[in-house]
Amino acid sequence: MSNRTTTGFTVRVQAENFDVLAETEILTKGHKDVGAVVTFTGLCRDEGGTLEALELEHYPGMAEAQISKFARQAVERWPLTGLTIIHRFGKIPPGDNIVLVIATSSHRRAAFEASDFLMDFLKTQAPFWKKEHLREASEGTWVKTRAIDDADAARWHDEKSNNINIP
Amino acid sequence: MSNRTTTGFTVRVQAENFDVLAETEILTKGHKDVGAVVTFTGLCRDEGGTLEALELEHYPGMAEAQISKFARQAVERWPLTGLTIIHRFGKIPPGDNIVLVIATSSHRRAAFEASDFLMDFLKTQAPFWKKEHLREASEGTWVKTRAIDDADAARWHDEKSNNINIP
Amino acid sequence: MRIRYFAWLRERTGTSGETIELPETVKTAGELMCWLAARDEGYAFAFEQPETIRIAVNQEHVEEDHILSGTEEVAFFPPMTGG
Amino acid sequence: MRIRYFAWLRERTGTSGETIELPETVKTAGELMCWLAARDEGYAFAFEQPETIRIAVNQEHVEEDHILSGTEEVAFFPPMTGG
Repeated sequence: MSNRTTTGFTVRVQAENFDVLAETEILTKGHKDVGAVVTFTGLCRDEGGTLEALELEHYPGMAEAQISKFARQAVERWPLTGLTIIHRFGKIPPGDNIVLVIATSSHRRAAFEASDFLMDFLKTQAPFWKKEHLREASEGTWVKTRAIDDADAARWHDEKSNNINIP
Repeated sequence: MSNRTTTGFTVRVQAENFDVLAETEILTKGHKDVGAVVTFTGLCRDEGGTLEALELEHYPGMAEAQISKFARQAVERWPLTGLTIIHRFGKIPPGDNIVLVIATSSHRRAAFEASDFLMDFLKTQAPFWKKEHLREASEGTWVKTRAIDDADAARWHDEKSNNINIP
Repeated sequence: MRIRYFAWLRERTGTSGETIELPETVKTAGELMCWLAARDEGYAFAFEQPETIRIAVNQEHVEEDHILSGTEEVAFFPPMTGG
Repeated sequence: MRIRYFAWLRERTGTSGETIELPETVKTAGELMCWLAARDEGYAFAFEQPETIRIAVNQEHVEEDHILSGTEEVAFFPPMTGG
């Protein structure tokens, strides 16, 4: 649609924790066209002390492919200078990182909107499933989807572009 | 209006650089109700290599007061668990930090919206003025306001609340 | 054809994946769910509400009426809760 | 009354601040701008487009018609460009 050169992006799906500072510096050090850095970090809440751990199951291969699809849509839709998305899987205790989105751009609106957009789609369209293990229960419980997350994702359809495909 | 206890916040106006990681950890370490951390970092762009430095003038006292006013509006409007705003002044070379907003919350939407809101108001309502010193020019030039920044700030009037006062 | 199950579909079927020979009568992803549900109690439980189940074919989301011919991998899973 | 100037208002007036005795005839912030503009060329240049100038009284934004009585500090500055 546009003949602007689109920016590359980094997508990783991993069991290990990530380092927000190190990931940010990769996108900013020596990149003096960057005026705005938005980072979103999703953490495991302890649910008022009741949660033992979250267990994150994912579909290897499809997870990376889906996240990369949204990342591609984001760099096509917004004039970003850099984009990194990392999503963890496995058992995650309260207080630990789950997901990271870093978007950089010359001006702030692009970085805010792109990271907001990506989180909405990671919540509802990337093949990850959360199971809550509570301190007081022997069996884990699969986390239910929230209607608000679908509503959030739907916001990005109404305006500007048609290049987002939700099945 | 609501009887929810509002969260405190930290506002600093300083010449020195800030440490995004250290500031983030203050809001997250030991706070296991935090599910979402949004950080916005505004950096000095080099404007295609033409910029020597930005000079940021501010109105001491009023700068802190205005930022605190917006911070108070943000913690009243969104269910945040923490909020830190730091704005630098003085001479800032390309690649250096200018401004930091960190908003934490249980769910992501509050953290995204609050940080987005605060940046819009910092851009247009906090008493700071930027002067560009170019490599090739002996005289600095005051940065002009951008109509888009006023439009961005106006977004927050249309919905939800009337507790934002722009003169 | 390779079939994969995730989250509570994996738990209810008792397997994370299997390879099946697709019967001639099963054309679509929806028909495959019906056919699987008829296998035993665990599969019946897994597929008791097919409208809540998401389907991916060759790692792309598809609908129930998706034609399976030429498919290498079908996955069944609940609505996603990542992020 | 303390007056403060920022950015190009500071440069054009040649001062970052001064203390003045408010004349009886000057009631509002707008009238104060007129009165200051009449002082000399630098002030005239600083206040040549009063509609572009922002005003703060005791560190709160006010409009041109703001009554100055009881004011300790008035500040004049261009539209802000922080963030």
